[in-house]
Amino acid sequence: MSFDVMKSLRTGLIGSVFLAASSFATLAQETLKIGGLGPLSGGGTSWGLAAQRGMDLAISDLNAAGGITAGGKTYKLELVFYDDLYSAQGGKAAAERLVHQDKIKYIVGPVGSPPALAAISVTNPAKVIALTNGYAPGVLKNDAPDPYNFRLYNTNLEFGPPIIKWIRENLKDVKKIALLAPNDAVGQAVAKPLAEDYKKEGFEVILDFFERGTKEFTPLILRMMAQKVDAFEFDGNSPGDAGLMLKQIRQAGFRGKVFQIGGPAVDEIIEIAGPASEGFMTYDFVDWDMPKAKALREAYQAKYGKGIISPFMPAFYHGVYLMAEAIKRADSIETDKVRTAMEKIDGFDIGIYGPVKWIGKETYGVNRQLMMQYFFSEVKGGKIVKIKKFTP
Amino acid sequence: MTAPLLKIEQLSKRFGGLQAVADLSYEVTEREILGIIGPNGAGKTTAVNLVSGVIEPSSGRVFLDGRDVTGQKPHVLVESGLVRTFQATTVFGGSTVRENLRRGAFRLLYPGFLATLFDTPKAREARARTAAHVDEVMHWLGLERFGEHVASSLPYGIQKVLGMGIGLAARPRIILLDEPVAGLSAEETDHVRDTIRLVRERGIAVVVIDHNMRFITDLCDRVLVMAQGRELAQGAPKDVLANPAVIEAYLGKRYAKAQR
Amino acid sequence: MPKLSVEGLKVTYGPIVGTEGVGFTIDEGETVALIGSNGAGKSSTLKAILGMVTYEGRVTYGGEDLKGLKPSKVMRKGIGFSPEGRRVFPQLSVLDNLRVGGISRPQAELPERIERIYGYFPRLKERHSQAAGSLSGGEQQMLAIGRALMSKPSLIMLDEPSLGLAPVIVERIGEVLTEIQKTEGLSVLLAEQNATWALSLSKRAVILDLGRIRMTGDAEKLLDDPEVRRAYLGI
Amino acid sequence: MTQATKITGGVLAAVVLVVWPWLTDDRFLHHVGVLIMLTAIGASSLHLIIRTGHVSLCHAAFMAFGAYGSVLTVMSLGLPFPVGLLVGTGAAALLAATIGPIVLRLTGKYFVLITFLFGEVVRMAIVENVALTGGSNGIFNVPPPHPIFLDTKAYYYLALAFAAFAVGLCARILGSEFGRAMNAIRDGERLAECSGVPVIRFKVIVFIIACALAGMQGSLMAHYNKVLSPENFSGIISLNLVVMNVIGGMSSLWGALIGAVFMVMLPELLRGYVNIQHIIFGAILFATMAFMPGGIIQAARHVKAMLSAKPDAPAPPLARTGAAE
Amino acid sequence: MLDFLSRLEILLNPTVLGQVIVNGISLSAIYILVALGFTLLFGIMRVVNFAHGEFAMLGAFAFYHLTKDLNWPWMIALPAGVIGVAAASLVLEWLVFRWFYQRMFESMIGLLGLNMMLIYGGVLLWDTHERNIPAASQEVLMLGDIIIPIDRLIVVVIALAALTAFYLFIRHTRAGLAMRAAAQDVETAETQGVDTRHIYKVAFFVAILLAALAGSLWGQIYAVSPHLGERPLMMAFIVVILGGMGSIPGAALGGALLGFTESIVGTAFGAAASAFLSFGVVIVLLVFRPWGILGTPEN
Repeated sequence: MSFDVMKSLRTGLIGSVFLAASSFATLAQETLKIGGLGPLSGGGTSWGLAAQRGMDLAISDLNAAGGITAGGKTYKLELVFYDDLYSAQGGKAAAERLVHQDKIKYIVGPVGSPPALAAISVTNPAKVIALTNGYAPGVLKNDAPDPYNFRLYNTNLEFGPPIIKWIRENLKDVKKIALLAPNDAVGQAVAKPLAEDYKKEGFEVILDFFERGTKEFTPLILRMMAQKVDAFEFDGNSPGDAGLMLKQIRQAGFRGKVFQIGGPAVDEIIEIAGPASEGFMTYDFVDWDMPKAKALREAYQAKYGKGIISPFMPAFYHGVYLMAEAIKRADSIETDKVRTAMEKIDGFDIGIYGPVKWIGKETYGVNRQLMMQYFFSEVKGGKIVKIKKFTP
Repeated sequence: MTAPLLKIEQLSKRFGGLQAVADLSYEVTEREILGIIGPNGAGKTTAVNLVSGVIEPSSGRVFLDGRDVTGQKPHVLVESGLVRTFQATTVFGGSTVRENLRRGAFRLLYPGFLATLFDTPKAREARARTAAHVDEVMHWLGLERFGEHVASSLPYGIQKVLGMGIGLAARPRIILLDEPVAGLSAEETDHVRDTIRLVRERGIAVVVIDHNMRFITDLCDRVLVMAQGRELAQGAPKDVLANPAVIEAYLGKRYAKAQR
Repeated sequence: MPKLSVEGLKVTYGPIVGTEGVGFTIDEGETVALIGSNGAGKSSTLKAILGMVTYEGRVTYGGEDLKGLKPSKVMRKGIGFSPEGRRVFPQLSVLDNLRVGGISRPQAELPERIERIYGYFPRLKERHSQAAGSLSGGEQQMLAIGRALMSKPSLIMLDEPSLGLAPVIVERIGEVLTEIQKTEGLSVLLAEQNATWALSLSKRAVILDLGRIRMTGDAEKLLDDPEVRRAYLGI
Repeated sequence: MTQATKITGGVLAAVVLVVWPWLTDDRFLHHVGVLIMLTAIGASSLHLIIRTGHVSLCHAAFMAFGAYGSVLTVMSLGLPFPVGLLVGTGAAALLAATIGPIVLRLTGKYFVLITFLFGEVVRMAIVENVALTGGSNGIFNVPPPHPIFLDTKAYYYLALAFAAFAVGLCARILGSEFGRAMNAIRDGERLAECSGVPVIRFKVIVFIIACALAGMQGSLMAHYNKVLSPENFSGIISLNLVVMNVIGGMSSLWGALIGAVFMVMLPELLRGYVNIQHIIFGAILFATMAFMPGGIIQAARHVKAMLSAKPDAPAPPLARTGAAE
Repeated sequence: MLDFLSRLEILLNPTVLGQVIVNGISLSAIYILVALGFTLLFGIMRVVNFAHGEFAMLGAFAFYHLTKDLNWPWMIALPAGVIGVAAASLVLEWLVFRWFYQRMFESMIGLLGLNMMLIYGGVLLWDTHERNIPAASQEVLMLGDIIIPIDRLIVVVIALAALTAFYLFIRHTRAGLAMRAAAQDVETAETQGVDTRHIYKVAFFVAILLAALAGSLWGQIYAVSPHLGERPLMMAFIVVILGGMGSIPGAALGGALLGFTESIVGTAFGAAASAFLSFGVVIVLLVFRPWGILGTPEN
């Protein structure tokens, strides 16, 4: 990582005062800036870092392949990534800067509903395309009649019901499920609809929220066990917390099933829970066996070390590719045209997810929800093994 | 004989297991100077705190001018004409002498929140009136030449006088002085004693706590001796000093002899 | 050679002068009183000797210059100190307070030292396990003096030991002090406002006013001096 | 400074504040302008509390009351924005009037602690009360005060007007006899009380006014951001307001304003170095507190004093948390 | 009311009760370890160490690297890591902390700055994902119906041993006596022969030692990441308010109260109830007894 002080000073200090100069500079060069947003402070830092790195790798790959061509010009891509503080105000400020000062037209992020919703209120009126995340339905169901934002990957509204159906058919002894979720944005957005989906399939569900940051889940687990649950489910949790819960559930002597529909960061869960992760079942969407995914993993590890890879990394990598594809297809960098091209993308496949498409008309009123293949997997012998594949 | 200005009845205070003040009773009439003596920890300051409303008594009553004022807050008592000074934090160290006295004269000065916010004529008039009053107090206590000095830069003796001045600026009818001459030399002590006599001449009653026997006996009409929260003796100075219980528990034989 | 010698001492706190031009000596086994009202410069002088404040001038103890030494080092040279307002450690037991006083001495010595101090102040022995904060003012003063004696000093400095005590207690402390000084062969620097008492206990005295020396001389002579009688004894 | 230069300076500053948005069409700069104006309301109102010797760590909780009160009034009851603003401000004032008499009896560090905990409880209550507040996901699609204020430049003038009102009110209070009584309270609470100042009542009045202003800021902020989430009312936000006062200097209202400008600009200056922004910020906090505890104002006075070669006045004491030990 | 009682019934189940107690003890022990150091720094140097949790984080990472990268057995890695972190932190004492001694208000904000520097320095160095220190033992102990994970038991034993050692150190050594004296009146302690500069260093070392140990144990039973310190700091802060700022027995009592509240109330009524109850109780306590359960009021 290099911190070019002069450069930052220019973009920061002088840039904010003598803004006109910077906007001329953008036009003069054949570069196309891609904006990125994600939390780089507080508890969500890991998501933001993964997002930043995924985008960084995608842009390097695209530039290495010659950049992207549109309207007869070839553009080198450049990443401008800001911290959204994982809050509404932070999301708005970062988006204002990307949109109005850096004059960026294409943004991937933010992660999380409050910053995403705030960012959209800046990007949509400015006709800036944003591939956001955030599980709240409002991210897509917003008041803009003709929005420019899309959601970058599946939410439990899409993948929940099919997996639950599969569980009912295949895990016959599970009748009563304990659902533990943090009271943060993800947990609160995800857990309630998920509980409804379970109930619709005839399961009994006990739902409990805990204060984000809790590490000792044993009291909650004991409470659930005393109510004779057959299975634990913890979608909506960060992978670290999910791993801890898994460990503590096993240590508390629970022998039943533990699974989660959502939160596809299995590697980190296995790392934390260790042997306790055996038999854990989870939703998953990255197929690391695919050749392109394998290459991405190697590139990541070469650049950022052999740490655990968050699923946000490939998601944001993919987001940049989606954006590039839409620009190529539109053969223009005009956002109206690119948006139309984006809407028409169907079956696009860069070799990480298999073919993807836009859905969501009936749930959100707009076809702006990305849908890709996903799996239900199980940890066997310390490795993740796919037991059921779902295709869009 | 006039009704007592201040009347204390059976005042008691417990802090947890400690009986700080027990069954204390005394009266102060107009223009009277009452002295309270006793070793540190005897409950003298607690007794002043109870009377001036800084802490609430566990039991007992305080009457000011025949009105029951037990448990009233200090600022309310100031309105009724009772002020007190402190042993340690006697002055606002960071402010000038004039500002210190203005603060003491708060009740004359403050015209109400909205009036001060909009600086109404009433507020301006109060300000002018107070300025004159502050000048008068400074003149009276001999503080004129220190008017614009920051209080903490003044010699200790002057600070002590200023502390008294803050209390007097409120135009009290009775003033409670907590150790006004502690740490002063004999010369300075005499100056304070004379000032307190002047205070009395203005019709203000005084309750004064101190250790300095000479100061107390010189000044006071009556003396109350406290030990372990209780009254040991009360009466005219020379009677109290001759009281065997006081000699035994407080003065010591040698000291008593030397006094005579 | 004097035990302690102070020359041309000047202590300032920002713009405020604590003492200026103060100088005196204390001989082996001698009691010297430092008399003055609050703000006269007594505490500033003691603090300077102890190294608690920076100063101009020169302080030597047994011929050794004390400038630049921290209080913990100064007291290791053999100076015991009982601070103004006693300042015992209120939540420590009487015994622990004494042990703090002896912290610079070999541990093996302490039991004997402690017994000796209990000998001077039997009340402390009765209350050895009690928290020091629960003692009466007089007992706390005894503890503070006892604590200062724990380090086997050859000079002790007492800052206002009579403050806020009943005359009967002050008298008692004076007696014990005289006894201790005799048995231990101590030099004593006694900073006091209570001039009558301080002069009765000491051989020589320095009278301070507004940070400067106003008078100095034999205690007996000063007791008879008309100016002293008027300004400090109030007679 | 003479009276004339003061007036000239004031007029000049007012002109600059009104005119500068027309010199640029960078909406981002207008956005920063809005943030500075709104933040100045919070910082200067907190300064008012600090001047009574209390460092409050729950100012954001009152912003939250203002924000949610206003947004719910507008969105759930369908009432116009001015009503929402009044309701939000009033809700914050009411809360302050309720807890003020209890918490203001505590001083120094105890006040810091209790307000910190109270702020956390308010945040937790917002998070848990999903039905009313939307929980952690908050409330979105908050309407602007009026469609005209969808334009950031227009919102800037709205924010400027309210900031001028808030800062003016704070300055007026501090300059009045009431403000002098506040100084007396800060310098010696017991002595002030025994000089006839109704200490608790005055502190409660200050607290209510300051918290009402905080509520006003919360309301304006919510209708500007269009999204409301509890993260924006956490302890960190309250702490940031304290930091503004400290970095600027707690001895005068100017300190709070300088601090507000500094703290809004700083993240923007550091935005380029996303990965080390917090490290730099941390270093600034440390260095300020270690070597410049009087803040920028005090440092400026030192420089001025050195230039004019006059001995400078001793630094005024910090809030009573530190001094009266 | 009926609902209330039926919820409490959970605790009558022996399996649950046993775990509730073991959890209560292990939570309490860790909270106490963090809180002791925090209260020690406050009591002696009047420093509110808002970076205290980050020393727990450093301790956890040291333990992690020693066990995972160097493959040291945990019985050696734990003390080595903890002492190493405490010793290395003396550099920070010299660079940062000494500026804030006896300056409470400045220390709060200044050390908050250090806190941010350490967290985000940690993010640069170690990335943000959570790591696992291999459990000392995967076994569980069965006592009738009661199930106790062995690694929890080990944590409890180590923590209790550390607390005992600390108690003995404070009560029966010269340095301990000097610390207790300095905590009450630094100036006087100095005049009685306590070298305060030295005692500050010792106190700092001990405080960081305890924090690093707490962090290592925390990392052992939970997980390790640069954000590890936030929760222990928050808890230590509440524990210390509860027990009384600067009071050592207060920290022990506060830690035990909070640990057991979390364990018992969390089990019977859920996590939110437990959090509200802890905060509510501490607020009420502050109103009526601001100096804490075992603290002493300041005049």
